[in-house]
Amino acid sequence: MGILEVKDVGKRFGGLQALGDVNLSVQENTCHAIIGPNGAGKSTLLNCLVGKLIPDTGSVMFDGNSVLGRSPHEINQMGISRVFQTPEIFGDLSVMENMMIPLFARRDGSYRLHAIESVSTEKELITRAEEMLEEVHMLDKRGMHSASMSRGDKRRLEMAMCLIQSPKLLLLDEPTAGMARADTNNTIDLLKKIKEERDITIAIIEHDMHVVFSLADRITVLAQGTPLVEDTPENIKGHPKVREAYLGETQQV
Amino acid sequence: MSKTNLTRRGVLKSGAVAGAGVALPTIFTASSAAAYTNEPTGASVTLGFNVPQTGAYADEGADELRAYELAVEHLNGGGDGGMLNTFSSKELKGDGILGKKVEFVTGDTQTKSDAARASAKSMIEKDGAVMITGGSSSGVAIAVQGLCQEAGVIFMAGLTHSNDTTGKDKKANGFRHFFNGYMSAAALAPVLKGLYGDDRKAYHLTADYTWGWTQQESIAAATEAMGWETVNNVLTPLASTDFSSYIAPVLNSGADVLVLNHYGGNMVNSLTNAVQFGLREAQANGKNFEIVVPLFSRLMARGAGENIKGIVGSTNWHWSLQDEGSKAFVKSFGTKYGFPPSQAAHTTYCQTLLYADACQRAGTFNPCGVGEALEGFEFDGLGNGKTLYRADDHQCFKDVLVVKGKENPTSEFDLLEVVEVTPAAQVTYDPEHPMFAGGQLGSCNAG
Amino acid sequence: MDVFLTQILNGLDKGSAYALIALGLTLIFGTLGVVNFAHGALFMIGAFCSVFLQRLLNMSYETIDPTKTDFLGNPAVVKTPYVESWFGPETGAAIIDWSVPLAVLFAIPVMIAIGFIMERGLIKHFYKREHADQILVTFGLAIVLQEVIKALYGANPIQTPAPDSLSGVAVLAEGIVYPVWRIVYFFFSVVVIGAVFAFLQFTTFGMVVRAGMADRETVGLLGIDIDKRFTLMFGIAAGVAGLAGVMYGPINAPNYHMGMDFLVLSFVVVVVGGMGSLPGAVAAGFLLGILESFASMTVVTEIIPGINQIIIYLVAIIILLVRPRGLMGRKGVME
Amino acid sequence: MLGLGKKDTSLLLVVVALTMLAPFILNPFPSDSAMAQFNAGYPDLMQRFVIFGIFAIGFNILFGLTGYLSFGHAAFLGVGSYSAVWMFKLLSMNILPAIILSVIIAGLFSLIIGWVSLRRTGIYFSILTLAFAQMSFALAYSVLTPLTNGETGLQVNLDDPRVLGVSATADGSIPVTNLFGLEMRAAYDMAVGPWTFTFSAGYYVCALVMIAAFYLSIRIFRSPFGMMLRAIKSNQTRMNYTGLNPKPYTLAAFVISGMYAGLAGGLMASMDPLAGAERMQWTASGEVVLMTILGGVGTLIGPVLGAGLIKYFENIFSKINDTVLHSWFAFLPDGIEDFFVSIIHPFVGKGWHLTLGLMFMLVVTFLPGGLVEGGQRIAKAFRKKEDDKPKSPSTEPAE
Repeated sequence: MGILEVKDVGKRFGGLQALGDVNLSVQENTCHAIIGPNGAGKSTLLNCLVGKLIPDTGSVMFDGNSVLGRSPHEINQMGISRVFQTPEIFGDLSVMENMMIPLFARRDGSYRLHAIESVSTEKELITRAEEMLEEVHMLDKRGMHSASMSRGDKRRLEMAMCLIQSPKLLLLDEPTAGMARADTNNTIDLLKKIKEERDITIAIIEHDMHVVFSLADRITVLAQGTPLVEDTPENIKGHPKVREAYLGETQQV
Repeated sequence: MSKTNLTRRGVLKSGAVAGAGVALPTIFTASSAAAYTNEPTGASVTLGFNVPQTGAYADEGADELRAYELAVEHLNGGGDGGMLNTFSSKELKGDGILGKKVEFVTGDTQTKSDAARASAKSMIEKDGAVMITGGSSSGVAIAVQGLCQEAGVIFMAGLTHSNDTTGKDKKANGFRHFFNGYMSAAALAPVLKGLYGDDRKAYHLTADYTWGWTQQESIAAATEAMGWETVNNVLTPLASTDFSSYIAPVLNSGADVLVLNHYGGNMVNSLTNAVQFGLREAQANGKNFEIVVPLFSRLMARGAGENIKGIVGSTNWHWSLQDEGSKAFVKSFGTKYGFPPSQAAHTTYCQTLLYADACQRAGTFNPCGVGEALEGFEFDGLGNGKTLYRADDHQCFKDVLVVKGKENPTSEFDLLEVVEVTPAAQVTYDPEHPMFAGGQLGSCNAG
Repeated sequence: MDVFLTQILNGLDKGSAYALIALGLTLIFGTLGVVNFAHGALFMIGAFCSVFLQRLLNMSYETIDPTKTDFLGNPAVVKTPYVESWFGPETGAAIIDWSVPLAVLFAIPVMIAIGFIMERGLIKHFYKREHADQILVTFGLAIVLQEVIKALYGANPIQTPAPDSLSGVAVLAEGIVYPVWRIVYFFFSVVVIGAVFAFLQFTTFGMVVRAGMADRETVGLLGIDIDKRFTLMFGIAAGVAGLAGVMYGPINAPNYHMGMDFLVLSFVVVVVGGMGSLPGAVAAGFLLGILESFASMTVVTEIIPGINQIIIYLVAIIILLVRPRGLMGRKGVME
Repeated sequence: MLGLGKKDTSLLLVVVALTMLAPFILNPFPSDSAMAQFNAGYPDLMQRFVIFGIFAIGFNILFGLTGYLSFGHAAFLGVGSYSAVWMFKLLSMNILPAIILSVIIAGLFSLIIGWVSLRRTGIYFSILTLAFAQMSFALAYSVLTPLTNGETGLQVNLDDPRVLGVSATADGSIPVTNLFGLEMRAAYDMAVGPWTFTFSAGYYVCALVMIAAFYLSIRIFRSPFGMMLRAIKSNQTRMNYTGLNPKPYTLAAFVISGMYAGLAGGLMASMDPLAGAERMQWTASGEVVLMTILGGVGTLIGPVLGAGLIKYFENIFSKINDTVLHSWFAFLPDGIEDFFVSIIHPFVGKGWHLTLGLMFMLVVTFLPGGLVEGGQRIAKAFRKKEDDKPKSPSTEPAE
């Protein structure tokens, strides 16, 4: 049994079958990549996992519990964190505050009326936030207004915000899209380090094959809403169906 | 100017605050103890004119203010003296009140009870006003009257027509010269009977708030007593601007008279709409359809324009009256401002004079003394014939005018013609009349 | 049944005014993204265009008529409008009689000019600002405009009657009489609404504006100077509000705060219709007008006392709870 | 101090000093001088300053932190006032139970309205709140008159039961509101030379309540809860995907600010036992929005400044009439005097709305962050000067 079990998931938008009978099993402490051409249904699948969309058919089990019908914040509280394609951070808040919020969410649950306590007295959480910022090399930017940072910094911040929650499953939606090569490599290194140091499962949607093959333990190729193949990176590389459906027409590995 | 607080007794009663006063350094001295709120100690006395200067009644407010300024001028011996010369009481000599020069402060009620009270409070607390007067709606008048009772100053109501002002909400420190809903009805009913007969079916449109209700209750009772039937009474929201949906059903309702218990903007719009729907020319039950507007004002009539022609209503006073008092007032007002005064201007001018005269007669500005002087005071020469300030409820009883929109006005001011002057006796009611019952004057409060 | 039909007419009539005001408001929302609290004031200024024209046409020279006296007993001053002396009493009187329809012609350039000035002089500095700032500045402007009108024309309503030939009642069917001017108003608003839609639908200009409403940045990237067009749209929106005001004068006499009276209502109409949707605004205007008329019927108020006081707001709440973006709102506009 | 940071403590101390010394600060002109017109140090206006300050502080907790623009907050103020007056009518003239009931009832009322309205965001939310408030106003003015006394407003009467007090005092008057015997209208006048300063018991009660309310709002701003509210304003998507449920946070903020409004309403009724329906009208809701924006949205002190400025205009400028104008310029030759009077005339007295409107436009155009930004700019300008002279001590700018 994998930590994430997707069974026969289907989703229609009007006349369009976005997903049809997707089956997917992500094993604990692995990195599982989902690739496929544009419109293959990658984002729809991801949205079904985090509660943004409810699939028409099938089931999604995480850690033995169904996620269907739960709202995004409940699913996060189950241990799934998501990094977005365009960074979703609290732009009006400082970097440090961006880090504190997920810590509070982890400690206090999805809602607590802590209106009288002061943020500045939470020494332990502050220390943890600082350590995490250190890890992503952003400690010097702790007081910065986060909306004014570069796109790369915003991504790293978002990643740090997700990691500080120590999720069981980290969902990455094209974490390197639009990044320069050097930044991409930094991100790969960071993710590798995380994988090694923590007990964490990663599911990643990615276009950049360099990233995929650097990180993934297993790869699922999605095409027209259904999984084409699922295998190790080595086998995927040589798979004729994949070349035909996807790799051949987009980019060289 | 020495100011006193409105709550001397409050201080003395409360040890806590008195204690705080003792702790102050000796160079600070408390102001001298006064016998009543804002006792004037200098050479002048301050009156507070609290009128709507913004909002829908701003024009009425402006006219009231003109009258107040004229009254102050006359009290201080300026101008031609106006109605001071015709007033039956000859106490006022044109040297102010009790020898003190009359000064005034003005404020904006915004036609909201809250704002009106705030404005009145600032006049009492900051400017040391010893009397508050003004207002152009009953809600405001009743709210400010309550405040003046608490603060210990006299309130001389301006334009307020609700029965409640001197009915269930009457106060010992409050006095009303203006007439009320009951009096309008009592004056109108016989005239309506004479004009339209005693077999009529009336349809009422009523502004859905306190004044509207008391007005409607009064007029329905008076017309039913002479044989009319009330077909329907429809309440209209205050915020309405378009009355078409209330007017449209009238013609097919079997009624042959429409009574518009509206005032101000509501009245202008509902009357305009009624005329638009052809009600003035319509026939019903084999008779000419008629429209009645129980409370008329010339300023509003001007807003209603042509629509007012032939419509019957009542009013407190009209500039075309030919008694000496009215003529004197119109002359001095018209000379100063270039147009004739409205009924709002008239009532506020009278109130100022009546207050000043009462102070003069009582020999004091103490509200209790002034109140006593006003209670049961009979006077003449202020434009409404012989008038009584009744002691039981502080309401003036005087002749009521029944007027009609003029068919061929000769000028922009000549909009209403007086159909009948209903004598005071006919509109007098028992102080315990059910429409006025439920309140108590209480005792006068001097602060 | 007659009563029912009459109330539908009333509803359509009220709805015409709501729809016209809401249409302009939505144009400004949709194209410029500006919350314009001064829109009601534009409606009011429109109405005062006809007051102004009426006063202008009634400009008179004065002669003293010793046979009459004024209220003070002095010889009376008789006023003769210049137009009557220029064109003869009959033609002159006819011109004055038709001052409201004439004011429509007068108001179009005036209102569009006011719209331009407002947009170029003030509103354009607030495109990038927060909605809260837009509310404050346009509310301030609305107060200033209405106070200026009050200073010029006073606080009491001023009648701007319809021409005599259009001011009677029309018998539409047995038992249904309806004021002619209200019927005129309804058709007038249908024409104006139709013209605005046609303009947006069938002209290139309109197409660009519609594209700009949908996605401003992209249109800007195409090298089209969207700002100039949006300025013009502001002028058109002001013009529509002004026309609604001019024609409304004979229905209810204009006063200086009529804009504020309509402001809240027109916002409700726009939001119920759905942000950014012109058809939504028009539909909501008519819908709320008709419901308001029905709610004022005695049979209804007998069942639910006070319903006529709150119907608009009640309907707004229900619609917004059932349809999150109003009747036809687009996703993501001012949510 | 008190669990606040250094900057917040000094801000709080400044507010405490300003409110406690208000009778002096607001009466800078000798009482018989021409400038006395501008004195605002009389009990009623001082009370209004702090009461509307409380209202705006509460409103800012919702609008400033979460960005949800409520256009119906006056309804809670009105409900608070009605509750308090009913307490005065039924229980006693002691303001404590009245204020407690106001806060509770306003809290319940805002819980219901908030629960429904918060299903929508943006302008849809604003219109929902507006609709609820307008319904409350319309009904209070008409159908609910037995409960609200409609147009006139709910007042205390001589024949009210007042089970824990007296219906009427020995001399036949309505008893006055008090706090365990300390009458709210009690006042003490202090004459210092030509100056007169009035110390009103009611004002100091209101001021202490406002200081407490202000302190609480600082705590909320600096708390995790306050941070969550700002996070909601910033990015609701991220909020959701961080495992936080925005709904209870916004609802809590809505109810807290509703209770602040109820507190303000209760205090208002305690200072002047009357509750009018206009308090619930949209214009009243709009006023608190304007106060907050004018002062500075999301800042601690801004809403209080905005409230003060608007109330000052309403009460001081509206009372300047031509007679006052002439007395100001009396020293000038007649023609020039008339000229100045006629220039200023349209902006004061009955034209005070015009001045207010112009001020809104000017402030928002030139000071996008409201009055607080104005203050910051001045502070900055001073600091620049001080940088030239390094020896002078620098002052911490109030937020």
